[in-house]
Order: sequence, then structure tokens, then C-alpha cells
Amino acid sequence: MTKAKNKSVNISKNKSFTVRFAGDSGDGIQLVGTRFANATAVAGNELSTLPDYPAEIRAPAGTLAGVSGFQISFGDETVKTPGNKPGVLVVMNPAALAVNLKNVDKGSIIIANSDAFSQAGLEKAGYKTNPLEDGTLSNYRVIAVPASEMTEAALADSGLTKPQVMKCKNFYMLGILFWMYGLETEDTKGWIKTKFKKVPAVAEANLKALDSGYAYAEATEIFDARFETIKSAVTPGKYRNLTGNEAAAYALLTAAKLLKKKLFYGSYPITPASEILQTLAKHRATDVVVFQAEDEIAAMAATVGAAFGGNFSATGTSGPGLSLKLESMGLGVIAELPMVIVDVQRGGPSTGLPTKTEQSDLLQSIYGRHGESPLVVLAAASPADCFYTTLAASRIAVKYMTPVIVLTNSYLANGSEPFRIPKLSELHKFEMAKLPPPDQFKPYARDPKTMARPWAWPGLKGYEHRIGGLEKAEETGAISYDPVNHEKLTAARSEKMRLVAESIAPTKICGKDQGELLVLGWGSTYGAISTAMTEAEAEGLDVSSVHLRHVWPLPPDLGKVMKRFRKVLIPEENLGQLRMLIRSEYLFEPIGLNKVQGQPLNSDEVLAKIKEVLGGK
Amino acid sequence: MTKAKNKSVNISKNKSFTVRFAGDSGDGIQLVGTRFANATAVAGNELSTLPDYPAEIRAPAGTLAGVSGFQISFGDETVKTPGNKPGVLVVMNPAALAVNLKNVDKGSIIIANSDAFSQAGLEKAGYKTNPLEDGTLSNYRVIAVPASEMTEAALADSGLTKPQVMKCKNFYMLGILFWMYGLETEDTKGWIKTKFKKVPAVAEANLKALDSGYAYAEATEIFDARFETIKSAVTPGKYRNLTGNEAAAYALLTAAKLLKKKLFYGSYPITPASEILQTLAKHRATDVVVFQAEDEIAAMAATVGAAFGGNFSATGTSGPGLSLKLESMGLGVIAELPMVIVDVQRGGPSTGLPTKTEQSDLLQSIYGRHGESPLVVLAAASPADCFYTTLAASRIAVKYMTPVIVLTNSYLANGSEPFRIPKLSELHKFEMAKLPPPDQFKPYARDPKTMARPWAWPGLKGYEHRIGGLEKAEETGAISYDPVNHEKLTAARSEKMRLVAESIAPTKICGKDQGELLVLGWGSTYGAISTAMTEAEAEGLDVSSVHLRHVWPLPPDLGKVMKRFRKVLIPEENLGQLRMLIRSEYLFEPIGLNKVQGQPLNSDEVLAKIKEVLGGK
Amino acid sequence: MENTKLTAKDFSSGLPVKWCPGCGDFAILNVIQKTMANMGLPREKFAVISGIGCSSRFPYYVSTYGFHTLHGRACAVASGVKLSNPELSVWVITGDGDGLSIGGNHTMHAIRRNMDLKIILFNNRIYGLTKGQASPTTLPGSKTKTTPLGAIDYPFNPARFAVGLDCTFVARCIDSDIAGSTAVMERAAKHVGTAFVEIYQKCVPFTDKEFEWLKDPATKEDMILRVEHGKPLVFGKDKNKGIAIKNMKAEIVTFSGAVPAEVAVYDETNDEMAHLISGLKHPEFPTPIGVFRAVRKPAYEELYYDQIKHVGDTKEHELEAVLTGPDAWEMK
Amino acid sequence: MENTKLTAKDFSSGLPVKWCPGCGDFAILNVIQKTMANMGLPREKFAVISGIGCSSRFPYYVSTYGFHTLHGRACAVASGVKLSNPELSVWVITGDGDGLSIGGNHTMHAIRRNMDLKIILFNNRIYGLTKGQASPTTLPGSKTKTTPLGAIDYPFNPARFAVGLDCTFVARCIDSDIAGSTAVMERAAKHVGTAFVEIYQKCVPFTDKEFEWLKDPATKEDMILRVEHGKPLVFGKDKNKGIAIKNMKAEIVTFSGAVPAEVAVYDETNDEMAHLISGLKHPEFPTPIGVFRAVRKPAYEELYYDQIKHVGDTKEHELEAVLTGPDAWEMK
Ligand SMILES: Cc1ncc(C[n+]2csc(CCOP(=O)(O)OP(=O)(O)O)c2C)c(N)n1
Ligand SMILES: Cc1ncc(C[n+]2csc(CCOP(=O)(O)OP(=O)(O)O)c2C)c(N)n1
Ligand code: SF4
Ligand code: SF4
Ligand SMILES: [Mg+2]
Ligand SMILES: [Mg+2]
Repeated sequence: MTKAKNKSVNISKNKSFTVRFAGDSGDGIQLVGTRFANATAVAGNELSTLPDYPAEIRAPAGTLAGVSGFQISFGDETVKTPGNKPGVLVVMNPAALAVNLKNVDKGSIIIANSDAFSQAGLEKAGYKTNPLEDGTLSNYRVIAVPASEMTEAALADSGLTKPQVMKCKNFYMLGILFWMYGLETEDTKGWIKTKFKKVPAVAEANLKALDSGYAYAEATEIFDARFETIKSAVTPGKYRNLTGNEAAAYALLTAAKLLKKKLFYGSYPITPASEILQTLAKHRATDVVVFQAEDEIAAMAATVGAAFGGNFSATGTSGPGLSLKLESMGLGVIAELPMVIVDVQRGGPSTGLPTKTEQSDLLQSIYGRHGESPLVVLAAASPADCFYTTLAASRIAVKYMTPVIVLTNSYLANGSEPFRIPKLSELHKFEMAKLPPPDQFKPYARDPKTMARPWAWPGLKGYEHRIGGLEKAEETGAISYDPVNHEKLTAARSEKMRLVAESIAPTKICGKDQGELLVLGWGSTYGAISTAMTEAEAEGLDVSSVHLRHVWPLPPDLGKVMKRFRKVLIPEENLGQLRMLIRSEYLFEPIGLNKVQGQPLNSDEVLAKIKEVLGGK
Repeated sequence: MTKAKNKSVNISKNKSFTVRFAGDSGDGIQLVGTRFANATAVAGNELSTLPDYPAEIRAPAGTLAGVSGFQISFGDETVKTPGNKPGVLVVMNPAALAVNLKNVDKGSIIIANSDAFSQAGLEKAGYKTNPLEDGTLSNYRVIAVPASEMTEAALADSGLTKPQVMKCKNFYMLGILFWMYGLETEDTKGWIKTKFKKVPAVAEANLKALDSGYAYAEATEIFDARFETIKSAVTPGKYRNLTGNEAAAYALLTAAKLLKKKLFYGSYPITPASEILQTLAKHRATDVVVFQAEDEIAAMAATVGAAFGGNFSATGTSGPGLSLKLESMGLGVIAELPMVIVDVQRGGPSTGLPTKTEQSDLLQSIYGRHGESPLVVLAAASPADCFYTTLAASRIAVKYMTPVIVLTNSYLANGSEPFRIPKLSELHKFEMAKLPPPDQFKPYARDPKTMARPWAWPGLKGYEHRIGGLEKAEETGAISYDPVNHEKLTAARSEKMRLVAESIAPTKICGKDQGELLVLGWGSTYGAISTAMTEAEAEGLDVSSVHLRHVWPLPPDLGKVMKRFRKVLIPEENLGQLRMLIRSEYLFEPIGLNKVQGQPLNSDEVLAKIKEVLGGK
Repeated sequence: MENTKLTAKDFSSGLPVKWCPGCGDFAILNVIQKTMANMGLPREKFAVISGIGCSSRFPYYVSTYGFHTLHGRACAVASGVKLSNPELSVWVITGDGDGLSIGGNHTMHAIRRNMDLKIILFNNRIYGLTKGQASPTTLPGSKTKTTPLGAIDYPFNPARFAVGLDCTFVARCIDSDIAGSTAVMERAAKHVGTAFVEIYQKCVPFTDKEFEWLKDPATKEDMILRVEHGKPLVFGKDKNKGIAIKNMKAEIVTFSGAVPAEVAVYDETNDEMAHLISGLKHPEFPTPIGVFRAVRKPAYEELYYDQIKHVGDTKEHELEAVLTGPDAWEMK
Repeated sequence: MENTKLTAKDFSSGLPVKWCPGCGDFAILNVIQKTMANMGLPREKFAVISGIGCSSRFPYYVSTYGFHTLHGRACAVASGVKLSNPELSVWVITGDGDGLSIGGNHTMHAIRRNMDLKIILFNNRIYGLTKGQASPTTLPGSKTKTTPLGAIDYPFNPARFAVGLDCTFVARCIDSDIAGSTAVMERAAKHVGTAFVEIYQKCVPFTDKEFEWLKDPATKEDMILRVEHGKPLVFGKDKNKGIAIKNMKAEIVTFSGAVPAEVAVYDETNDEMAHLISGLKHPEFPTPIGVFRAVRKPAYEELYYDQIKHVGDTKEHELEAVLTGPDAWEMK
């Protein structure tokens, strides 16, 4: 690690740090955020990131609507979320300060590009006077850096135009941050060289900006603080940073490979799920078919078609798209074909808050189809867990011959964390019912252990058969209007769910396995709950937690586990959807912590609620 | 009433009778069934009917697949269902016998057109020998009528062709039935004359066939039994027979008239909801706009558009269509516009059993939309109640500015019962929030008593405003990404549901208001439950019942009511959807009686379950 | 693929066929079974995908793979089948309601992509299965259950609709004209890319008389224009009438003897001619049948697999490289 | 309806307009506001209905009634608005994705019915709002977020699509050509029935260069064919090129001096001409703009209300008669 040598600074050691970069959407915030994240990871930190894009594609430069943010928390293994409030806020312009200040505690550090605090810039942000100078920030440690000017100076001989030069100031700022956290610049330099291979002058300029920022921090008196994290002991191996959407996409690729089948992914773009489609589009191959359909109905119907066609098949969407897919998904249910549906939840109802996060499609996933139309619903807990949850969903889909919904949300989809890259050989093989010989083949003869019907696809000689959306006769799958048969088939579809439930691993309790309070979470609240749990444990509070991947059907031992606690608290980003299921399944009233703000629950809120519940016992 | 005069017969008096007509779909079964129903009604009976169409449009004549049925139960006020098993089965051919025999108790009467029991006819029905003669029916009272031959004889001089003559044999049979039940033929004769006005020869022939059948029964020895019902005391007034689909259609016409608004009905044909569209299509007017859209999505979207346009607006569909409508319905929820969605449930999942009945869209109606997207769900109890439930839904939609779903099903939709025709002046007026003057108008300012926002439609000067599917700011309805605002609006939409719940009339208990067992029903099981209750009461069983029209939100006093009973039994035609809601809302486990056969629950099944539950206490 | 030659019977599933006696669907079933037998492909290489409607019951009667999907979704499901399993011969069976009302979007996008599907649209101008409501091909004025005073919607002309979308193969035929529909079906079967075939189909209970005038031996030759590539557009019992195109408009010319030069010679590769001809309507004009348009353009799945053939199948190490990405690091 | 004359400004809602600087939508907004002002209708008689997309933000900026509905559903919602409230002037604002991909079915059925809607389709050949995925008008080979190796889909040509559906008014214009788009919009505004207007629209971050060649003063006159009813199809900086139609195909003829007779005179009432012209494509041909088709045919809502005008509004006693039906009886 590069060490500061030429001046004396205070080194603060801490288990974790939270930094937020903010600036205009044109300022390259996501880019430097990602590079910073990478550097902290390479230095051996756990980390969690969250980008925060403006809702408009290109809001006017310098306005509040145009502010883009990137937050990262890094440090030891207790880091599970991007952090609540940043200890360091980096702002590239006044609007970024105006938008983010309310989320920064007094006493924190604010690093500002002071050159951007011009009259015009201040006005766009709604400031009458300059907050860097008028006392607004007197309770903060403000570090004003004339980053534009310094970058310009550093790149005087670069031969670049002024706008090109100005685009480099984000790397100047990044250099400062690298110095502050004692991070290596090597990897990022390599990255810059590859990225701008075709325009060497730009590569050169960015490298210089980075070095200049680093040198500036090292040289200047105003930086009196450096930070070092206490590293955690991590499983050795190769790691990368991964967003939830990338993780879901890679899991589908991996599932198909493990199953030795072609992957079919049919989808229609929608925020915040489009990146799954876009990621897979990059990896198209003769065995990776990626189809942008005309709408979500076609995407789902084609996914059903591809499953019938014998591919490992999947689709992805967000709320409005999930609504549209329900009818065709129901065809998947009655046809009993394997497929995975990834729903990246966003703020609802209707178009709602397309870029914001929520957990409000749970009940729709379970009950949204007409008729008795059961399927399996899993939820991912963290960006990297989107990989393992989607993989688990794929295994269930194929083993039980059923559609499986994977719930993530925009918080997980856009957030990132380190992911240990598995070797395919480490991952166990898929289970799939064997096809009997053609003369014994019956389309709806079930394996009693899974209730799965055999999967025979066009092209296989001797297995020609016809299926459809009308109720089908036992075994043969022929159309049947028989009343008792309908009852049997309805029961068979629901028995399949029971068998999936039976196969769920015993519920893992974090903390003591009995006591005063159990925090029961699902999906994206994992990070906030874990962090809160660590703090609660440190304070000696009598609280344990369970986090559900299997949200439907629920794990069969969950009832017993919950009974061992006097109270159960369910934090959710909706009005209480899991709570409703728990009430209905276990006939008691859990306590709810519900936030419906399009924002993730944070660990402070969870901890405060834990204390409130325990205090009030 | 025409009395039998020329021979001595046994007159059986009874509180109610159940008769089933069955024959080939070409035999005019539905027609004579309807005429018979009308005659029983005119004679002052309560009644309930259910047609049973073959699934194929025109299955080959004489085959099992081609059998059409029509069942009617009539008598005193205890008649609430078309009856479980018919006491008299009328069969026009062997296939009709083969299909229906299993549903007839030994000792019942079977009236058969013996002429149809030819070698060819028997073969098509799968009979090797003639069941009228081979002892198969030895435990039944069989009355073999050579109806074809007799009709032919009666119409020898009619000048009609043989096929035309054969088409009259249903009226011959009807004549026999009229005699048996001592019914007047006058009304039906009038009906025949109007119906066949353009072909007097056919009218004449049908009249003659009817009279001949009547005379035959009166004259022949084989008819030794006549039946008389014990009439109930009914509310005086004008009555008609009404199917559930007609009732829903008429309710929408009535609602618009009471509201003094144009009715817009946008729909797409689907079994078993098409008749609502078809009925309204007959009554189009400059203030009744009926729009057959290109699909269910367009139908729902146009319905939302027409509500925005200021019409009283509605749509209707069945399960697969409801799945498709969910996204646009969500727009109705966030736009807070009034509209009614009639869902005529059928057997699911997917295409399922399109002509069969079920109650399995309840949870979809409540939870099927993405995000937190609440609306009101009502369920109709009987064919005529489809009128009052749809009217109630319309009132709520307008008063609270919200979409309301009305659940019926194919059993109610196709079944009929007498309906006392209201004068419009008897029906109370609609409540609707007043529009403030333009300068005080804010699109999302709410009436605190209902949380309704004001309804201002294009054309109104000074109220120009813009709304949409993105989350909206309090009061102004402008786009808002503000977190706290989102939470407030989410709460407001859910508060609206609470206010609807508050307005629900106190729950009516049938029977004692506390005791051992409460039967809790909703929707189409009303008839079966009522009939079972009457019988249970007669047997002195300790059981009461409550029937819900408001299935979401639930009546606020329901919990208290249920607490007064030791056990609660919920009969449903699904796997336990209301039961799930009750568990979740009231934290106890009701007993379920669930039938998922595409067939209505019948009163015997309910009664047996009541006894089982009470016996096992 | 060298099997013993299959016959139409080999393509029957043996299930009792449940259409109304006299329904036009029977004849079409026979023609398609025969066409399939003549394709030289074994049964397992066919997938017959339908929506919902009377016509959509079709797959149950064919002994290949079959999928009776959802109302309107046949083309979308079939696109998934074809892309996932491109060696199959994929047939879409749909109705005027299924394919043009609720399913219009999928039909039009399948055509736009030139997805290699044979889309066979049974046009009986009515919703048969749901018992007689108006469809988007119901003619103005027709009384149906939903149009008691007569339909007011302008109807689609399915073949012209497909031509307007630049479909690479468009044809029209009549259920009862076995020779004509066999010829069309044989060509559709061989076409690579979207083949769209509209079949005028009799529906006994609801549109019994709809196409009678095209079937009545006394009048039909004056009512029908048989379109053939490279042949002049001649019709009439006495082959004495022809279609001339003047100022981009069709005109009927009557002649005796040799066909005059002004009678247009049909060119199935000419978009505008296909558009004009497919638009000819009774009663001003005879009703054209035959192949209206046939051009070869790479099909969607050809373009798809072609674009990535250099990538081939994903090897394990390639997938591992993808998972690793450019930015991984080692932790010890 | 005799108000004091309104101006474009009266049709601005005053809300800050949130498109990217340089977005083509700004110019279109101005043109439409001006067109509305010129219609002589008060603001409350307008309803502007959009789907979802950048373009669909449009209604917020217009001071009339407005409804920003769902992705793809604008035409369907608008059909409900128009039928329920037929005196309104109803404008549909949609994008190439909104109106032709997910919303294709509603667009095509609105056109089929000749519903009196002004459908303004902003064609930027990309999904703008969701940040750059391929749309059904994206040209083959274009690299977008979902087509990293270049698009393989054949694109729709929106104007030709509408012509193919026999839309009664079809036009194309270019965002930056204020005079041209104003002229088109004024005519669309007056049209009764479906008016379909395709606007080539610049999208700064994603398809910045897409229509540059039609805007570059140096080249544009050679690239654009301005179509005008009754005028010969002449183009080129020097007005020395024309379109001739031979054998139902277009050909470019170059001339000097007077326009030769072989150059076709445009007839906006001729279906086939509209079809041919709307199909002309760069680079073989200049890109046509202007009004391609304009014919008058009763609009859906005209037919609807006309068919039932003899019924009028339902009187109370009429409704009571309906409730009673032919078969009622009295009980005492
Ligand atoms: C989502 C949905 N909407 C409506 C229906 C009802 N439905 C079934 S078939 C059909 C129309 C059939 O007409 P067409 O496609 O012309 O086929 P045909 O029966 O005439 O062959 C309709 C409306 C359905 N099954 N699913
Ligand atoms: C049901 C649904 N699917 C997908 C989306 C996401 N989405 C919003 S706008 C859009 C495409 C916009 O493209 P276009 O219609 O061309 O409009 P533009 O932004 O280019 O003006 C998409 C896919 C959505 N909002 N709803
Ligand atoms: S209703 Fe019409 S289309 Fe359907 S089976 Fe009968 S004849 Fe054929
Ligand atoms: S992304 Fe494109 S279409 Fe959207 S506002 Fe920006 S320039 Fe306009
Ligand atoms: Mg049809
Ligand atoms: Mg676009």
C-alpha cells in the first residue's frame, strides 16, 4: 500500500467507512465510484455500493434534478449495506451538496470542488450565497478543492480541448480519495489504459489527473486525515464486484451450463431490470439466445415457448411488466414447464417510482394469477446473493417442473458487492427427472418425489405430444372437463409446492436460537438487518434474526423457530406483505416495520425499532 | 290453474321440486327450460335455474359431448339453488340419460323420449342395449313417451318438413311437464306467437305440440302423478327471471342513470362473461356506449380513459382477461378514478375449464396488481343479487373514487331466479363529491370523509389538469419522487379502503347470533349454504351463517361476530382463499370446505360438513 | 431425415375431431396433414402452436408436437419455440380473433422479424368458440351477438394486412378449394421466413353464407381471381376478363380472344403489386386468391445464429471468463 | 366556441420541461402548442393522452387536460376518452417503442376503426427513457444497449405501417423542420378520423446522428422528397430530379428544364401511391416527407353515434322497460 510519507497525518482506523460521491450526471460520478469500490475491494475490504441516478435522462446540467450519487461502505465483514450516512461526502457542484447535505451527520467531512460554486452554479442549486463560505457548513469539516482549476493546470499540455479536460476532474478527485484511504492506484490506472485505448491522449490525461489529485492530497496541509480499515478474514479466492442485475444474468448463464442446455432469455426493457437483458445480450452465443420481445406478454409467452422447445428458459422484468406477464405465466404453471422469472421490484403502484426501490410485489408473485395457480417464489438478499438465489430458483424450476419467480429490487439490482467467483466444477449438478423410453412416456405422469412431469421437447423422436392451457387429465395430459380430475390436478399442483417446501434446508438463525425477539427478514433488507443485528449484539440486546430466501412456499420449520421467541419483528419495504403471509400461516401477529418511501430500510431504522420493541416489553 | 279433471291422480304437495331437462344441443333444451321456469314463476314460485351447456359449439348430434342440460328448482322461499339432484329427469335421447343418470337418486322419475332410443342413438351414447328396457332403470320410475312419433302425428297436417316437425318435440315434452305441475300454458303460448311471428306455420306447430303433450299427459294412464308446490309469501310487485349476467348488465345501466351520466362499457368477449357485453350491446344509446375492444388490455385501458373522460365506466371479463387487465387497473388505482370491473369467475388456472364455475380469483382481485395497489372487491350471492351487488359497487366506485371489482361466476352468470323489478325512484341516489370552484380545484385534494379526490373531466372549463401513473404529490397530483410523499400517498390509498370498510352495514347473522358453529360464505355459495341452513335448522342443529358481499375490505365487525361462535366453517369453490384472508386478519383457523371441481358446492355437501363439524365437537 | 415416406394419416393424432359438422376446419386439417407428410420431415421435427378458438384446437388432431396456448399468444409462444429450437418446422394455427384482435401485436412483430413461422389464419369472420361475436374481419353491417344493429368497425383484410407489413410470403385460399389450398400450403411449407396464409373458412352456425358466392359453381369463376406469378391477371368463367393497372389503380377489362397487353402480369416479388391486388374487394372486383407475395429475405433466426456463429457454444472456460470479468482480484 | 384568440403560450402549462438539452421533443412541443392555439377550440376541449417514454412526458407541458398513461396503452385509453366524450380533440403522444412495440395492437386497431385521434409518433429509433435499447424502428446494424453487435430485426417504417393499415391520414415530418411539421400538424388537427403523424426526432444521447443527413443544409434537398397533393414528385437542390413510377416501381429520373410527364403527380387519395411513396428509403431514394395519404371516411365515433341517434338518450321509462323485459309477471 502506498504510504503517506512527506507529512504527518492522523490515521483513523475503523471497522468500516462510508463515502458518497455526488455531482452532476455529466460528472462521471458512477465511474469514479466504481473505480473507488474496486480499489477498496482489491485492498481486501468487504464492501457494498449503491448508485443513485437522477430520474431524468439528462436533466439540465447543474440542477438539483441532475444530481447523480454513488455511495459505498467498505471495511470488515460487518459491512452488508452501502451504509446509512456517509462519513465523507464528495460533491462536484452545489446541487450535489444541496441534495445530499440532509443525509450527512454533523462532524462529517465534505470535500467540495470549490470551482463549481460559482454564481451560476449556486443559483441552479437554489443557493443565494456560497455555503462553503457563509457558515452553512460550520458544523462540518469542509475541504474545498479547486478541482477544475487544478485539473486544468495539470493538463495544460495535454492537447485536449477545455471540455475534454473538464471531464478529467473526477479522476482528480478520485486521486485525493485514494490518498485518503491509502488505496493503490495501480488497478485503476490499468483500467484507464484499457478503457481509453483508442484515444491515448485522453487516457494520458485521466492518468495525470489521478496522479495530480493524489499528489495534491499528499502535499497539501488541508488534508490532515487518512483512514485505514480493519480488514476482515475472507475466504480466499478470486473476487469481483457484482451488481444484482449482473449476478442474476450470470446465474442464468451458469444454470444453463450446469444443466447442459441452451439458455433462452426473452425480455422487454424496463427500469430497473434492463441490465439483465443487456448483460446477457453481450454474451449471446449459439447456446445463449437473447430475445428482445415486442412487449412483456410476448417475452413471457416466448419464454414458455422456449421451455416447451427444450431450452432452459427465463425472463426478467419489473412490476408493470410482471402484471402483464401473469396470464402467460399461468400457462407455464398449467403446462408444468420449468422457467425462471426475475422480478426487479420498484416503487409502485402503476408506473409509480420507476427508479426507486421497494418490496411490494411479493403478494402479486404468489397470488397474482387467476385460478389456483401456484408457483415458487424466492427472494435475493444482496447483490451477490442474486447469483445464488437465481441459481437456486433454476434448480427448483427444473427439478420440480415449475415456474419460479426470483424477487430482487432496484436496490439490489444496482448495488454491488464483492463476489467470490466460483469454478463451475464447485457447483453441484442439476437434478432433473429422467425421460422414460418413448413407449412408456406419458406427458403428465409424475415423479412421486417431486410431482414433476417428464420434460420432452420437440425434436425427440417418439415423444410427440400435445399440451395446452385447458385442464388436463391425469397422466395423459389430454383435455379433461371431468370434475374429479380437476380437483386432483389442482391438488397435484399444490402438492408440488409442499414438496418444494419440504426440500428447503433447515432455517438458519443468526444469534441465539430462542429469546425475546426474532427479526424476520426477506430479500433486500438483509444488509440493513444484519448491520442492525451486529450493533444490537454489541449492545447486548436479546435479539436474533432469520432471513428468508424461500418466501413461497415458506420453510416448513419456520413456525417452530418463531415460536421460540416472544416477539417477531418483520421489517419490509411495503405495507406488510410478508407479515400478512406469516399471520395467515402461523396465526399470530408479528410486529411490522414498514417503510414505503422508495428508499431502502437502513440499519439505524431497524436498530431503533429493535430497541423500541425490546424497550417496550 | 288448469286442473286435471278426467282421471284420478296422486297430487304430491311439496315445498320444492327439482326438474332437469336434458337432450342434444339441437333439441332446444335451454328454450323449454326457460319457458318452464317462467311458468313456475308466474304461478308464484321462488325458483333457481342453471343451464349446463356442452363445451363444444356443436358436438356431433346424439353424442355424450353434445348433451345440453337445464335444471330448475322451484317452490317456496327456501329455494335458493337449482337443487342438488332432480326428482324428475326429462331426457330427449340416450346420451342425455347416460350423462345425467349418476346425478339422479333411485326412486326418481325419468321421462324419456323413447323414440330416440334407436340402435344408432344407443350406440352414440355407448349403450349396448336399451336402458329403458334392459332393467338398468328398474329402481326408477320410468315414463317412456314416444315423443317424436306423437309430435309427428300431431303435426301431420302442418305442412312443415320432417326436420321442422322434429324441432317441435321439445314443446310436446314441455306440454307434459306443464300438466304434471299444473302450470298454465297461456304465457308460453303468447311467447311462441311473438317469437315465431314471422313464420306462422312454425308458431302454429309449436302451439299444437304443446297442447298435444299436455293432452297426452292428461289422457294417458302412465302419468299417475301430479305435483303442487306450497307457495311462499313473496313481496308483491312485478317480477322477471334474470340471469346473473343480465343482472350485472342492467345494474350498470341503472347506476349510470341514477348518477345521470353516460355509461361506458368496454369489454372483450370471453366465456362466461360475454353475455354482459351482448346484453348491453342491445341497449346502446347515445348515453350507453358499448365498445368491443381488441383485447382485455384495451378494454380496461379504454374503461380508464372513459372514466377520465367523465363517463360512468365499467368493464367485464373472466379469469384470463382479469390477468390481462391488472396493469391498466393499477392505473385506475393510482389515478383514483371510479370504475367497476365485473369478473365472472370460471375454472382455472390458465384457460382451465372455461365453461365451469369456480371462486378462485378472489386473491388475485385483491393482490394481483404490482406494488401496493388496493381496491374494493365485492361478491354477488345469487343471479338476482348480481344486480344489487353491481349497483353497490358502482356507488362505492363513485363515492370513493376507486376501481371496484365485482366477483360473480359462471354459476351465477348463467343461472337465473326471479327478480323484483325496481322502479328507479325506489333506488336511492348516488353520492359523489362536489367539485369546488375552478380556482380552488386541486386534482388530489381529498374529501376527508371518503379520501375521494374531485372528479373533473375534459370539457369542464377551468379544471384542466394532468394526471398519470407516476407517484403523485399530495393535493396537486404533480409528479413527485419525494420519499415521504410516496409514503403518505400509499397510506392515503390504503386509508380509503379503511373508510370503505367503515361504511359497511353491520353484519347480518342468519340464525342465532352466537353458538357452536358459524358458516361463513361469500359469493355464489349463498344458495347452497342457505338451503343447508334451512335443513340444519329443521334438524335443530346449532349453526348460524353469515354471507359476505364485502370480501375486501372485510366488514369491520366481522371479527367480533365470529368470536361469538366456537367454530367457523368456510365453504368455498377454491383451495381456501377467503379462509386465508380470515386467518390473516383474525388469527384463527376456520374450518374449510373446499371443492375445486368446476361444479358448484351443493347444499348436501354443506349440510354434511356442518354435521361432521358439529358431530365432532 | 430419410424416413420411409409418411402419409397424411401418419400426421393424424387419432383423437376425435370436435368441430361442428360442416365446419371448414376439417378440410384445412386434411390439407395441412398432407402437406406435412410431403415435407420429408419426421413428425418430431414439427411443432404446431395455436392460440385459443375453434381453429386453435387444431394441434390436438396432429400427431406432431403441439401446444394449444393462450388466446392471442400463438405467434409469441411460437417465436420462443423457433428461436430455442431452430431446426423445427413451426406452424402457427390462429383465427381472425386470435391472430388479429388480441394477438395482433405478436402477429405483426413475427412478420416484421421475418421469423420462420407458417402462420395459418382461419378467417371465418367471427368468434366461433365464444359463439358468435364480431371479429376484426367481420364485415360492416353484419349482425353478430355484439353488433345487433350491424357492425360498424372497418374490417381488416388479413392478406393485405400482411402485405402491408412486408411479410415475405402472403397467400389466400378457400377451405373448400382443396387444390388451391394444397398448392398454397405446399409453397408456404417450403418458404423460409414468415409465411402468412389466410384461409376463408366456413363457420356453420355463425357465418354459413359468408363465402358461399366464392363456392357456388355457377358464379365462382367470375368472383375469383387466381393470382399466379408470371401469369396475366385473367378471370371469369370464359377467361375473358382481366385486371389492368392504370395510374396505380386496378381496372377490369373485358376482352375476347388473346389476353391484351394492358392486362397486368402478376409479379409476386413486387410489393406494390401485392398491395394493390390484395386490396381488391367484392363486389367491385373479383376476390383474389393464391400467392400474393413471395420473396426471400434472411429469417430472424438465420440472422440471429449467423451473427453469433463465430462465438459458437459457450465453453466452460468462456463462461468462467465472463463470471470473472476484467476487474477481478485475488484474496488470500 | 368564440373565445378570444389563444396563442401557443396559452397552451403551455408552465411546468419546467425536462428533456435533454437539444432533444427534438422541444420543437415538436412548440409546433403542437401553436397548432392547438390555431384550432379555435378552448383549452378544456383538448385531451392529450400519452403512454410512457420521454416523448410521453408531453402532456405535462400542455395546459389542456392530459393523461400520462401506461407504456403502450395511449391509443387504448384515448379511444375510451374519445368515445366517452366525443366533442374533445384527442391527441395521442407516443414513441416508436410505446406506439409500435408494446402498443402496436392498440395503434393498429385505432387506425382500423378510424377513431378520431391525432396519433403523433415521435420516432427517435430508440428507447430514450430507459436509456438506449433497440426499438422496432432501430435500423439494422445499429449498436444499442440490447444489440451490442448491431440490430438484426427488420425495422418498421411507421408511416408505411399506417398506410398499410389504410389509415385515413398519414404524414411524416422532421422535428427541426418547423415549417414542414407545422403544415403537417395543421392538417392533422383538422382531419376527422385517425391522423397518424410520424416525426423523425433527434435523441441526443442515443441517436444523435440518426437524421443529420436530412438536416444538413448542404445535402438535405437531395435527400428529402417533399410530397404534395397534385404536385409532381420533384426533389433535389436544383429541382432537377423526380420520381417516376414504372411497372409499379419507383425510379429516379433526372431532368433539366420543365418537369417531364413521366414524373408522377402525387395523389394523396390513392392508396397504392401512398404505399409506394411511403416505402421509399435512403440511400436508393430520397426520404419522403409531407402528407402521404388523406381521405375522408366516417370516423368510428361518427358511425357509433350515427347508428344509435334514433335511440337518443335512454329515458327513465325506457330503462324501466329494459329492466322489465318481455316476460315479467305480477305478484300480489
Ligand atoms: C384472454 C382471453 N380472452 C378471451 C378469451 C375468449 N375467447 C376464446 S376464443 C375467442 C375468439 C375466437 O375467435 P377466433 O380467433 O376467430 O377463432 P374461431 O373460434 O373463430 O376459430 C375468444 C374471444 C380467452 N380464452 N382468453
Ligand atoms: C409495461 C412497461 N414495460 C416497460 C416499461 C419501460 N419503458 C418505459 S418507456 C420505454 C420505451 C420508451 O421508448 P419510446 O416509446 O420510443 O419513447 P422515447 O423515450 O424514445 O421517447 C420502456 C421500455 C414500462 N414503463 N412499462
Ligand atoms: S363454431 Fe364455426 S368455427 Fe367453430 S367448430 Fe363450429 S363451424 Fe367450426
Ligand atoms: S433521452 Fe433522447 S428522447 Fe429522451 S429527453 Fe433525452 S434526447 Fe430526448
Ligand atoms: Mg374466427
Ligand atoms: Mg423512442
